[in-house]
Amino acid sequence: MSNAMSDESNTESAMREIQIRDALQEAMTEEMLRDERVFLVGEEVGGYNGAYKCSKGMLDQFGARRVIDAPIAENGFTAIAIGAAMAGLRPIVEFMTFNFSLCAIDQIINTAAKARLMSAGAISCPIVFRGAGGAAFQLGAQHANSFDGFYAYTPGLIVIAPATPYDMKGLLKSAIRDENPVVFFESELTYGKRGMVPEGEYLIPIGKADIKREGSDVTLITWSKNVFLVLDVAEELAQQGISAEVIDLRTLRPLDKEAVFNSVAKTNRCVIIQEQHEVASYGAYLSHLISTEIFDELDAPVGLVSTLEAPMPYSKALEVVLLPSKERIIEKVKAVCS
Amino acid sequence: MSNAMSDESNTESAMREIQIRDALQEAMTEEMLRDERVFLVGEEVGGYNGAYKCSKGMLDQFGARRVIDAPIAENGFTAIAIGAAMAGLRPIVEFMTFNFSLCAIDQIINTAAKARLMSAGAISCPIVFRGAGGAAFQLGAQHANSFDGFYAYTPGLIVIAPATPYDMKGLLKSAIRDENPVVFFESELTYGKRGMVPEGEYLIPIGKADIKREGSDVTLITWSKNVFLVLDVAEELAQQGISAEVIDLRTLRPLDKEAVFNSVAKTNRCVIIQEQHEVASYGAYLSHLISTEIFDELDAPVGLVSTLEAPMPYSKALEVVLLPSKERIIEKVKAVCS
Amino acid sequence: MEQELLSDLYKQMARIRRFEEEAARLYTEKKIGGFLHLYIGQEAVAVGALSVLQKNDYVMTAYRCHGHYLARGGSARAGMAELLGKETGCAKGRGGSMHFYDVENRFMGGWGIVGAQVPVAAGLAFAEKYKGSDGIAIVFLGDGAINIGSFHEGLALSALWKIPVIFVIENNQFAMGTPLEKTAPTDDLSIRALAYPMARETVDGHDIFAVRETIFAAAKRAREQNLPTLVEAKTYRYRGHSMADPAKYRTSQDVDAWKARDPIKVLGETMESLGMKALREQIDQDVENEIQDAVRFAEDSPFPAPETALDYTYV
Amino acid sequence: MEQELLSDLYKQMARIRRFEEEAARLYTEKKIGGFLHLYIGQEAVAVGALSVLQKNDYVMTAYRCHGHYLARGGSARAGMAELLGKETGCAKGRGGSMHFYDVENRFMGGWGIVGAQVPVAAGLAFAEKYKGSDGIAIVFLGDGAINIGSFHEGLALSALWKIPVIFVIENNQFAMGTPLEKTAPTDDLSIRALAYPMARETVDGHDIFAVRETIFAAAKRAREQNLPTLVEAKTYRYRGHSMADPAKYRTSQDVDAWKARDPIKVLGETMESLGMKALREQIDQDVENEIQDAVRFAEDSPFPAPETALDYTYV
Ligand SMILES: Cc1ncc(C[n+]2csc(CCOP(=O)(O)OP(=O)(O)O)c2C)c(N)n1
Ligand SMILES: Cc1ncc(C[n+]2csc(CCOP(=O)(O)OP(=O)(O)O)c2C)c(N)n1
Ligand SMILES: [Mg+2]
Ligand SMILES: [Mg+2]
Repeated sequence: MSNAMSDESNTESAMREIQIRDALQEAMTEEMLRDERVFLVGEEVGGYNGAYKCSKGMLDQFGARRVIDAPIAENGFTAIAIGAAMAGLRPIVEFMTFNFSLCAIDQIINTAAKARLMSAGAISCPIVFRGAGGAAFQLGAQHANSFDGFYAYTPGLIVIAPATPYDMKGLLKSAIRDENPVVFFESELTYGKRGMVPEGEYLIPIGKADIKREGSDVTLITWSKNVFLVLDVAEELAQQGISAEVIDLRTLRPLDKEAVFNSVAKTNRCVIIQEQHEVASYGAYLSHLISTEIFDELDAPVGLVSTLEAPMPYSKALEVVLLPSKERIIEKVKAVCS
Repeated sequence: MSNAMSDESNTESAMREIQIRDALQEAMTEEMLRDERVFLVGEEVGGYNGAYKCSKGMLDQFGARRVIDAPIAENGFTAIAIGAAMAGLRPIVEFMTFNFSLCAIDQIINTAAKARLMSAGAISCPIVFRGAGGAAFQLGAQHANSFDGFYAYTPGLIVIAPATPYDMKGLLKSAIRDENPVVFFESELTYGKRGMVPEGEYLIPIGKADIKREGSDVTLITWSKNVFLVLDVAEELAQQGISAEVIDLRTLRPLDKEAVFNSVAKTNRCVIIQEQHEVASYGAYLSHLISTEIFDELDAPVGLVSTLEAPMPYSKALEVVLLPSKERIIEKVKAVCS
Repeated sequence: MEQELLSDLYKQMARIRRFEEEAARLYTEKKIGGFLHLYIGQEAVAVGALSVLQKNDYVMTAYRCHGHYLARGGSARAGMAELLGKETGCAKGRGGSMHFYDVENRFMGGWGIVGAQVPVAAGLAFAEKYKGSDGIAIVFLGDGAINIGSFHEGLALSALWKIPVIFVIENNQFAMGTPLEKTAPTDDLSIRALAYPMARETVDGHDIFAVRETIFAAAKRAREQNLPTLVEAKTYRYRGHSMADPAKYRTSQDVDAWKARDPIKVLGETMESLGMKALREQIDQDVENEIQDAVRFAEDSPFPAPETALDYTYV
Repeated sequence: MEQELLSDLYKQMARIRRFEEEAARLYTEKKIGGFLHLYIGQEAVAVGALSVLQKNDYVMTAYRCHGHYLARGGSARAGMAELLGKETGCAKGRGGSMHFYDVENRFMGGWGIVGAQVPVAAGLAFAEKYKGSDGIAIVFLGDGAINIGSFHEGLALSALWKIPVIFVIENNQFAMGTPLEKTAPTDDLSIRALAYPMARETVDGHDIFAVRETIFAAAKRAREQNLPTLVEAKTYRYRGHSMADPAKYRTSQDVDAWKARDPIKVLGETMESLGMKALREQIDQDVENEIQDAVRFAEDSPFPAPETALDYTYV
């Protein structure tokens, strides 16, 4: 992936605490200041400062030419941004949520992801599609889809799904500088989440997982907002005498196989936690890789905790049953560790 | 799945040889004669007898009220058919190929698949989406997509991908009678494929895999047109002294776990062959299930042969490299069996 | 007769208004989760339109659906219970605020993807025509829904296939924080119909009688000639897009200008001027009782049982 | 001067005609795989339209793309090699018949999903405006593409955002086997533009000079006022939808009626009547040589190396 420097590019600078929405706004703002070709388009990104306030102040700073309020026409504004990328600009497309990206998925998969191959490299499509994926609280079935697996399936796309403010900012900046089309997943539930980021500029390389907690008994692999849930679980497991290593994939495509395999080779046990249904899911693919490529390292079958196999019901009494929960994760970890 | 009788419903009747396109036409015709609520809509299904002649003669037989030529508006005619299903009809929607279903996927996933859950059963959506999936010869990147994994991922949908004329007819009839939305995959390359079907009416139950060849050394699992490729491979393996059992899943969702597990428990070795990329694929999910749920039955890691990770190039010199091939399958089988 | 009509229309609008005011209260008490989009201010559109339709006509709308559900005869109890995610809800707690259903009354929801309901509703009407019934479909959408592909494909195919359907754009001037001019560079949204052979109308959505006339004529065209109509009803939402939206993108004067012509207030005054003051007060009381009863019912109802979480996915 | 123009236009049309006649032959010899959609009969549209554009204008079309590629200056050698799937092709054998590219000449393909190229092309024009250049985009689509969402969203956003783009519907009367009346109940497709603030034109696609005038005016509107235009060019494809289509859905009389006005024949006759007979024959000979050379080049070229199958997916 072009241009992405290593984590070390920031060891000097002092740290400060910000929310994820600010991390995203800073990443976009810095890149727009750095590169005139970068612009932001999406519903409510301008006058409204973003449905989740991730582009706060950007219309005032950059004007309507570079911070563009789009009407509700995902297919249309996505395709226009793709065309603009083919003509040398570097668009950032915000989907209010990735649920609505389904209205534009043909353009993402059949145009953006394939333009380079079909033109034998004559056309590139440097564009970032970003927004919230997965369920928030009680938004009902049509607003709780997890489509990260659809995009991760697609050759030609890069798929990033970070958790922390630090990773969000550093990876979004790398995504904007990347020459490939990038699908970047956030979460409605964590835009307000706080975390430390350096004062100065930094980038995080695409395709590198991060060990969010070291451990020796079992490897817990996850991504996106579930990193926070899994870190809580690891804490609880520690109290119960189980030392869990938590791997945050950060990038789904390309996968950091090495980081995953090294950790599992160390712990010999592994549980994958995903907010996706199980069939044809990314987590099942991870389980397949681990189960087949490092078969001999495993002391127990890989564990997989997924969203249950039904559309998301509205009632909180039911939503909690479908989503991965502390209880279900701990149960699975114990099964794998026994 | 409602209404689907067992394979036995035809033991009496004499057999005859027909092409897959005829099997599909017979299934639709029989069901339209049986049930006034069934109708067919899609591009070129009427006057043109179907882009691949799967609805030959149906416009003449049933008239324009029930065999409806649609303009190119996949989202629109798919949604209209979905609405008609909600109002008590039983539409069959033909996608010229499933590549174009991406323009309608929001309606399939967010409307058809979720209507029952969101209305707590008050609305059902008995509809069949059928057409060709996967690559044909040299159609280029945008016409060679495999999206069966996207639909198999989706709770609320049934996904069927048969291979033979016999299975196509029996399963399409069951699909049309089913109360759930069904996504039914065919293949451009096999519409002319011949096979025996009974004279009389028969149905094949949804959710039942079929052992297409018995064997003892290794289980080869596949579906759709690759069944034919894998049967050839099995023949070749036999000559080399490897006895392969070939499982044709026929239905991807719901999966016939029992058939798969029984076979692998017998052979203790397994190779999955799919025309899907590997990441977040259905085949990787199968591998995960086998590797984790019957871990102890395996004498070797599960083998997976997939389409390589790039959009499909046009040139035949490259297309053959990406698609699953005899050579790649045999190589994988030998690795698993050594 | 005339009196009965006025009281009916008034009552339906008042039910919606009070239902949603109570819903807003319960939302701030965190008893309702997710998004809550209020219809307050637009009542005359749903009530006027649905008051001239038949029992065998289908009704569909977007996520701002409480008003249409109630106007079509949906029960306040089942609606309120749905908002609280209870098993006694109109969708047994599975749907939520954006997905109300009352299939007996042919109210088919309640959909969350902007514009997607447009061709689906055309399909409901298609089925009625296919069956040879005289039923039609009416579908409501927002001003924000006129650019998305589903809207155009739904109109194009309905015109091409002569489907008996009415498309009603409830132009409440905003799509979330997006003012109309950022959605379409025109203030006549009905021109979108010019691209297809169909009828078009623009109507004052605060004038319930004008809405009735317009929809009655459109229904007649649909029923008798299978001719679709695109109707633009100019209206306004008094509240934010959803409870989460402070609606800073407009002034209170803008809102007050519309409130001055509030359809419930206006119709109430008309009733009084016709000597129906007592009747109006009686209706207000009945509505109050109905809504309070609905709230009690909803609060007292049980949540769905966890073991039913996977129900209603397949038959 | 005038002579030069006539010869140029004639030569471009003749190149396309002969290129595709040879392609058809190679297809029947199984040297070309996949689908092969021929542009034969429609040459005046692409040649006329592109003859009035600037170097910095972008061109995009659907899968029936050989004509636009050649008219924009694409090499016959690279085009023919592409059809044969050779490494020397205009897309190194990766694109194929439906996906020709010549990015140096700003010919951006060659797309297979009906209508999808419409908003993408608007994006190319958007970028030129963003950069402050005076470049515009022109995008060609078929009569079958006017119902799909991408078409409408592309038009709606281009009008709303004042994007300098020209949309050309090449109405060749059929979408595969679907006659126009099953696509739209009108024979004026330009009315689709009435839904948006944009210009619209209808032109005889067999009259290359009329096409030039229409597109020149549309380009001026785009360049000077950022006003998009929807152009309907009435034309005809002499061959089937693709080589696989016997085109039984029309009579040979229908085809002959259009062939009688064949733009290449007509322009050739004009040239002769202007005393340019010798020049015409010279051009025919040059074109013949160019195409024969292209075929030889394509046949002699190597296939891509198997180990490059995964190239060009990522940078
Ligand atoms: C396809 C799609 N894109 C975006 C959204 C997010 N969204 C929900 S409501 C809304 C605004 C809709 O405004 P309008 O159509 O005018 O309806 P109103 O809310 O005014 O009733 C948006 C952008 C969505 N639900 N669906
Ligand atoms: C979205 C989509 N649906 C269906 C197809 C299959 N298809 C390819 S060409 C075609 C007909 C298009 O006709 P028209 O737009 O008139 O273009 P023409 O072939 O006449 O140039 C169809 C249905 C497709 N490529 N894309
Ligand atoms: Mg609105
Ligand atoms: Mg055509």
